[in-house]
Amino acid sequence: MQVKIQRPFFQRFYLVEIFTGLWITIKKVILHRTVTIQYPEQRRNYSERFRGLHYIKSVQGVENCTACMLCPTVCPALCIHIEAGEKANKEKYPVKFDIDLLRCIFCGMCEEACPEDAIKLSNIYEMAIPKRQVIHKEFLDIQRGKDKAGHIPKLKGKGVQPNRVDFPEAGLKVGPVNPRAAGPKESY
Amino acid sequence: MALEVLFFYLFASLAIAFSLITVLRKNPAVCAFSLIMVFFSFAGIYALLGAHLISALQIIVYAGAIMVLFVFVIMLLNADAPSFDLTSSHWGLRVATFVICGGLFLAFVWAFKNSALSPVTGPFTGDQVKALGGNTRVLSSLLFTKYLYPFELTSALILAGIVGTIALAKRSPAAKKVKH
Amino acid sequence: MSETTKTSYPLYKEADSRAAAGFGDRFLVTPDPDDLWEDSRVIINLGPTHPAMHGAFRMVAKLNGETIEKSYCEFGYTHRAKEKLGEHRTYHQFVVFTDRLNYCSALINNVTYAMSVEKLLGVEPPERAVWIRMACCEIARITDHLICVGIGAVDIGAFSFFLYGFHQREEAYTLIEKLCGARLTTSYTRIGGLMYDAPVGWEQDCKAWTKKTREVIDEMDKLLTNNRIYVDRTVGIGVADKKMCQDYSFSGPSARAAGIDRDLRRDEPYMFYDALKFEVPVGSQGDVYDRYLVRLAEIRESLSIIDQICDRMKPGPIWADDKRVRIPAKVDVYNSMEAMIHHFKFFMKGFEVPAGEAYTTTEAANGELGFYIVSKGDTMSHRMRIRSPSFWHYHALSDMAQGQKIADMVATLGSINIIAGELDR
Amino acid sequence: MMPFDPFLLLPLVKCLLILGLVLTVVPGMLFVERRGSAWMQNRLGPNRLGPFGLIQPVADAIKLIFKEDFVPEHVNKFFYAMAPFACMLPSLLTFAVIPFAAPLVLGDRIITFQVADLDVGVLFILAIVSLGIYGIMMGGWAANSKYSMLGALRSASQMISYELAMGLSLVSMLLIYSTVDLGQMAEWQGRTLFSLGPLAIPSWGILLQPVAFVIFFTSTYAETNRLPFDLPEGESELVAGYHLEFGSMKFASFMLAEYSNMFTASGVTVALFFGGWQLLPGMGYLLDLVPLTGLGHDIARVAFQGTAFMIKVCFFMWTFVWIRWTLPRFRYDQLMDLGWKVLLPLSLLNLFVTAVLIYGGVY
Amino acid sequence: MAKDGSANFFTTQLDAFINWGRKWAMWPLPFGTSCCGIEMMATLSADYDMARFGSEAIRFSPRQSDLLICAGIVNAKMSPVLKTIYDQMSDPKWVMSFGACASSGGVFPVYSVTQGIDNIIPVDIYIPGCPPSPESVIDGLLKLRDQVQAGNTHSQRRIRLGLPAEK
Amino acid sequence: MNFAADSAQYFPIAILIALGLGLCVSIFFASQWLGPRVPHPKKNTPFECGVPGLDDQNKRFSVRFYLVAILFLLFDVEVIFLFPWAIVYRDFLKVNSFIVWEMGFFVVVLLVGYFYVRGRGALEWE
Amino acid sequence: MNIFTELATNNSQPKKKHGDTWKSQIEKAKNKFGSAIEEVRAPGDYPTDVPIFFVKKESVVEFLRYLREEPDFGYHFLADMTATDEGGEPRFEVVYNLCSPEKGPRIRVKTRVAENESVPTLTGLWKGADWAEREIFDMFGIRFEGHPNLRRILMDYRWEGYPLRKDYPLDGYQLFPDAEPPDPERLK
Amino acid sequence: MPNAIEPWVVLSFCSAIFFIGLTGVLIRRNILVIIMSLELMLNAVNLTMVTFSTSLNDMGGQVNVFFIIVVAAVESAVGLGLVIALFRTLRTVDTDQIQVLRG
Ligand code: SF4
Ligand code: SF4
Ligand code: SF4
Repeated sequence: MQVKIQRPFFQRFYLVEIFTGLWITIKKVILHRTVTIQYPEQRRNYSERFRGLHYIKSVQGVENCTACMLCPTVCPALCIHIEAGEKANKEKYPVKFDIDLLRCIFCGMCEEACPEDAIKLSNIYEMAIPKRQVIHKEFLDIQRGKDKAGHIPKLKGKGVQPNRVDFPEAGLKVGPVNPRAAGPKESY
Repeated sequence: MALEVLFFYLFASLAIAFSLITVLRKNPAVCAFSLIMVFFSFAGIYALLGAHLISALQIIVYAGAIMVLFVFVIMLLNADAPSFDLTSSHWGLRVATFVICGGLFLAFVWAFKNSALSPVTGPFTGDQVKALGGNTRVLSSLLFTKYLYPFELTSALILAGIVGTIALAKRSPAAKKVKH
Repeated sequence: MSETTKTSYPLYKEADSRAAAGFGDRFLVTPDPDDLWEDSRVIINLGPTHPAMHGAFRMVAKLNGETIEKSYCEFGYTHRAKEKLGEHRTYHQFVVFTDRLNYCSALINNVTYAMSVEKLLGVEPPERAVWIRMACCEIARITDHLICVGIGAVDIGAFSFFLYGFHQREEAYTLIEKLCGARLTTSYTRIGGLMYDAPVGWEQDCKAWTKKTREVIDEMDKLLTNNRIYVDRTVGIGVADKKMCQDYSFSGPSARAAGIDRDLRRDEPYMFYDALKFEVPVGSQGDVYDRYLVRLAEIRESLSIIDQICDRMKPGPIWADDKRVRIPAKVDVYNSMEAMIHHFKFFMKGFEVPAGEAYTTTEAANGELGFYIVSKGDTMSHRMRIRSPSFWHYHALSDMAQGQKIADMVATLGSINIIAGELDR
Repeated sequence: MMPFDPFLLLPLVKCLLILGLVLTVVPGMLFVERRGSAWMQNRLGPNRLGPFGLIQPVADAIKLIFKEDFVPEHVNKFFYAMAPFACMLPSLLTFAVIPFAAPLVLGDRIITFQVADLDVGVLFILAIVSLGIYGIMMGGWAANSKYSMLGALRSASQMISYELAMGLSLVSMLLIYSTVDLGQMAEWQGRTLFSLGPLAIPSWGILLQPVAFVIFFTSTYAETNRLPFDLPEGESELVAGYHLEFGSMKFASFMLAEYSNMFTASGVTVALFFGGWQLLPGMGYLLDLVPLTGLGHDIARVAFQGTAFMIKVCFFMWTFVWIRWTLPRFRYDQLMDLGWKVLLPLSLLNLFVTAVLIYGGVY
Repeated sequence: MAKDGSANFFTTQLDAFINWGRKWAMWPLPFGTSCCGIEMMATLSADYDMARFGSEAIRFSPRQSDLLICAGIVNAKMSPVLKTIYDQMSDPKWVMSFGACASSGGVFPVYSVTQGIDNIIPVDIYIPGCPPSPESVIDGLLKLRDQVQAGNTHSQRRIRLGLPAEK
Repeated sequence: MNFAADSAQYFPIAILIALGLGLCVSIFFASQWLGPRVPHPKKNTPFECGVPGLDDQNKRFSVRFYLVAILFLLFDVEVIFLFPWAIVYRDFLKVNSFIVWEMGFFVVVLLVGYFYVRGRGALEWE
Repeated sequence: MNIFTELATNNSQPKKKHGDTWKSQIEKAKNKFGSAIEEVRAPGDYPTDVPIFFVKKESVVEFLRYLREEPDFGYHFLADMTATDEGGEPRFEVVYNLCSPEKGPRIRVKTRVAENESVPTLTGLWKGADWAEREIFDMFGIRFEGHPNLRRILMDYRWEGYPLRKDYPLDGYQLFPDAEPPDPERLK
Repeated sequence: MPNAIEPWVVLSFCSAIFFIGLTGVLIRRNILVIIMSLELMLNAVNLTMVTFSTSLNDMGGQVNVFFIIVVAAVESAVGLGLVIALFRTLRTVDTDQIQVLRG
């Protein structure tokens, strides 16, 4: 199929087309149908699949994770750092479960890989932090408090109260970046 | 109307100061911009003297067009570069010039002060001009009656100017062929 | 094809009207070159943070007045070693890197990558997966073209136009996000299948979206296509003719704008494109305006393709029936030991791809996107070469811009839609 | 010693008013530009600070004042410091000759609503407009950067090219009005051109000289460097054009100049082509309804005229915003072609036709 | 402003006022290099409209902008460019590190990628995500604004303490 | 010699200029004093998109820009003759139509110049 | 495994088969070039999707010109050009992927290069090969004889080492104090 | 302060400007500045004309100024055209060097 310039007669004059354009824009002003989502008050409806901040699912206050090391292995960003420990009943559990959020690309592969349905991605996206930190297990765990079943309530619709994750204020343990995760230090 | 005398002296001193800068500063860009200030002062003096149209023209043509051209050329030749910092070639010439010009200036002042203006005055007194519709209108009608021939001649002058500059700026096709 | 591009006008003479686009001038005299002196040339550096260079490219141009006399392009400012990473990440992990190639249409990259590994493995994804992949490709193509057309307009100063298109792209992101949970970096495909099945009612959403998009495209069309200023700015600008297209291995819309009637979806049909009805818009001159028209026409074609796909999509499995690549369902993992072991092996080590090599291409939004994978039988590739269309198009920029104004260069660059991610890889 | 005459202070008051007007219109205009463009693009624009975001310009101003005013080493310091003000000063001056309302007779005094009633009238505007170029050239040249330089050169040649067409379209208006005085022009435009039943069509300049209007209007866009003629700042090519290296209040001064130029351009357009302070249709009836006589009525008339003038000016200022966010921009050579090969001959032709028509007694 | 940290009521009030102006008029300099650049555009475009907070007046000139939004990858070749641009910006200036790549190198711990722009320039706010969704960008902007109001950013500290810009 | 009485009309302009200058000066000093000062060697370099600029003295721009200025100057002179003409046009017409031809001749001569300029390609921007 | 066994369903991969064309083309090319062709690997006996011609590097330009100009071949679309680090001796293979847009088939040409050898440039045939060769030089250090401007393209011009060689570490980061200034020489 | 000003004061001012201009013409080597100085001299003459015109109540002087302005415009256009042309061939705006190069 050939695309061609079509050159209607009117187009030879600047003014006609200019007025068409002006009409289109002024229509927008008059109708004023804004599409803006006024973010802190209104939110877009993200789907269930939205890949946001991680949390560790737990059942009856015990986290599902058995420190099987699948997620750190599969993570393409290499941003999960787990140290396994053993509980009294010989069950393994993560003593340390750090995620370098600033390295994570929210690909969801850890969730996909987890055989215990432990690590999950919530749909919280407000994660901005003023310092480069990794988040510790306690932080991932704390999401438990939100819901008995271990799910984070999904934020839906316009006008929902923001569910901010404010790192320093939440009094959470956040640590310096894992040296492995930090880049080579070069300076001028 | 002492205020006007005050303004005259203000403009005059500005003009002299800036024209000295124009003549003596090394950087041609500075020269050009101070020349613009001189033109403004002149426009002010014209206005004080009641030559309103001339005053407007002074700004439109001198400040608004001629100096634009100067500034363009300075920018174009990158005349800010050190190679352009040229003042007098010879100190002797400089001193001689100062002496001669200063002397001539004093002589002129003396002459102006001690000679009377011609007693013959024209018909256009201030009130007369006002009655005829103001400086602009009077000047305009003069231009198209008494001074018609010079006016028509200027068109030829401008044409010559156009042809001349274009010829200078653009080499003739023939010359181009020769070159290649 | 829609009315606007199909209609021909009886009084329309192509060559003449193109000449008349400028101010046809009886007094036209070819300017003589030595009316300027040699060192009045200015060397000006555009980029890498120049607004016209979209953040990551650089052009150094020798200007004669406003005209670019000679220029050279530089890039590499976003080089991220994806090819090297292909040798250090498993085939399963590598899909996240394909998102970051042409990030305006990440889904096409995902699909192409999956296809190329599947080719080496000899795995066939099931029908539903293929349909969904196709729909994804077309949505991605539209988002890509919308950005390109919009950015092209911004470069010429029409900012509002860009935002109209951009909103529709936002809506497309909603669709994509519903599908895979991310807006831009989708990582949607898996070797032999998909990350998720399409959610219920997704087809309907798609169709609603195509309907709305068509209206928006019409509006954009009205605002720009016949705008005299826009036409004057684009016709005859940044011409890449057929010869140049061959020299620089142009593909995709940029080549089609020059009149090269080639579309891999039709000429080397992969997936189910041969079962669909669509047309391939072709331009004639290969200038900025043609590229714009071709892209607009392609958006319309893609919209109709999406409609057809949505009609033909049927429920079914989304995973290939091949144990090597298949990620076991979570329920199986909890319940069966065998699945558990497989699951562990899959994620701990990844699957091995038999030795061999293949070069797989698809028609991406910008042109021929190819993955040349050499496998030595490992879980990671031996060589992961990505053939990106932008690389070849960008190469031609200094040729295309030669003798044009800098403003034209900006328009040209916008119209060939160079994406830094796939240019630098 | 002369007794002190309070009317001697009148010019000062007028000047302060004008300056105040410009300095309030500019932030207002900025606000309108930002929100108006947002509305055109289905956005909201700055709506958070104050009601409708009205305080936004205040925040901008505070930020700009308290931003580092850095003078880079590579610039020509003197001109770098001067340029913004060389740009700003002419833009403040032009409004001096534009009449806001018909003169008010107060006993034996006539109060004009115009800062200075000059003999040269419209020529003054032309003179000032021709000076606006220096600020830009100084800025581009002093900043010593290639983008700025190119922007300045573009801007300068663009402005001077369109000044010609502008001057010529002014000449054809002068032919019609046969005066250079803007107050007289406004009065002239109060005549009835023809009557459509009860509706008296005033002989506004636009109706008499539509071609001159189009030329003048286009030229004002080029003179103010607004899209579609915003090549000097042409963001996509020159990053920011001539004010690239200017930050803080220096940049703000450039902005101030640009916006007050727009204000002035609208004012001149209205004065020349839209009847100046002549009332808008319908306002005459309203004025008649005002139950005042004598001086009170006159003052009401002045208020109405001022309002009419400002309404018209606001419309044109809105047009600046409106067009900017609708049209793409020209390329440099197209722009020059338009100026030299279309508008210049066209305005000459228009002048010729006007002269012939006046000769034939049509006007 | 007193250097020993003691400040009287007036100066604190004035500071608060100035910072209020600054936080409401952060003009961004978009440094969008790759995928994140697209999402940055989305943040600036109609749907999310960062203009609501007075931050849409995009200035590409470093002299006129306040907020350097570094969106996307910064690699070894780009690092000096970023550094230069940052250095050329007039104080007070803020840096938003947008996305995983800019913040830490993200998914690319490779030979060409600078592992976080904080190796080169001081960063005031990091936004995780790859790319961060526009909401999280605005969230980051809001948090940055809080910091600006509190005077708790690198640049403001530098001004307060009279430190030279870091070399 | 008396100054023209009507030069008083310019006093408001002088006031305006003075006020404007005052504004400029206050803006200048306000930003000088109020802005912070954080020097850095790189701040002193011109913006060149972040790369070191080519340190050439060669900043000469094309002669075309200059040509525009020259043509503008010449045509501007033409325009200034038109202003007086336009002002007195109606007055003169009342007497005779000679005024039309006076200017007609003038403009025709200049049109010759205009077409010469175009013919020589001085208005081409290639 | 042979990936060219017909699959039961053929959902995803390109459907056109060019086996016969290739067969005749291989014959023809072998007759024409004889010993310049070191080896031909055709699909069926080697796991590849298209035939691979291994050509001696001296005659690779001739060979490609033949493929491009000969009407029976018509491979005038240089789809891709790259190299691989095989690690053995000779170390590198330069790979040309060609396509014949009119007829449909694709083909691959390879030439083997040792570490310090150079390959004749292809820029005379395809202008577009310029950058591809520069990239190969940048990434593998393979030199191209007669190339107009063989300099680094993706990496900084001061970069040391060749990143895509197998012995280059993945995190071999190098940082340079400032960017490359514009080079007037290249604008002559 | 006197209410009016004697014409000789204005005329002296004119001559001052004139001689400053003349000095510039004589001592400067930059041809651009020489042309500028010429403009200065022309201006001084203009002002003299206007002064006489006002004090003698004769508009002729002002009309003359009108023409002088036009001539000055054309003069500087052509003059600068020459400068450009000179610069193009001789690469300098230094009058001394121009002389040398001419010989
Ligand atoms: S989401 Fe992806 S990048 Fe993030 S922790 Fe999980 S696997 Fe790693
Ligand atoms: S994969 Fe799941 S169970 Fe294993 S370590 Fe990660 S979170 Fe824990
Ligand atoms: S963080 Fe992710 S989206 Fe952003 S530039 Fe890096 S790879 Fe692209």
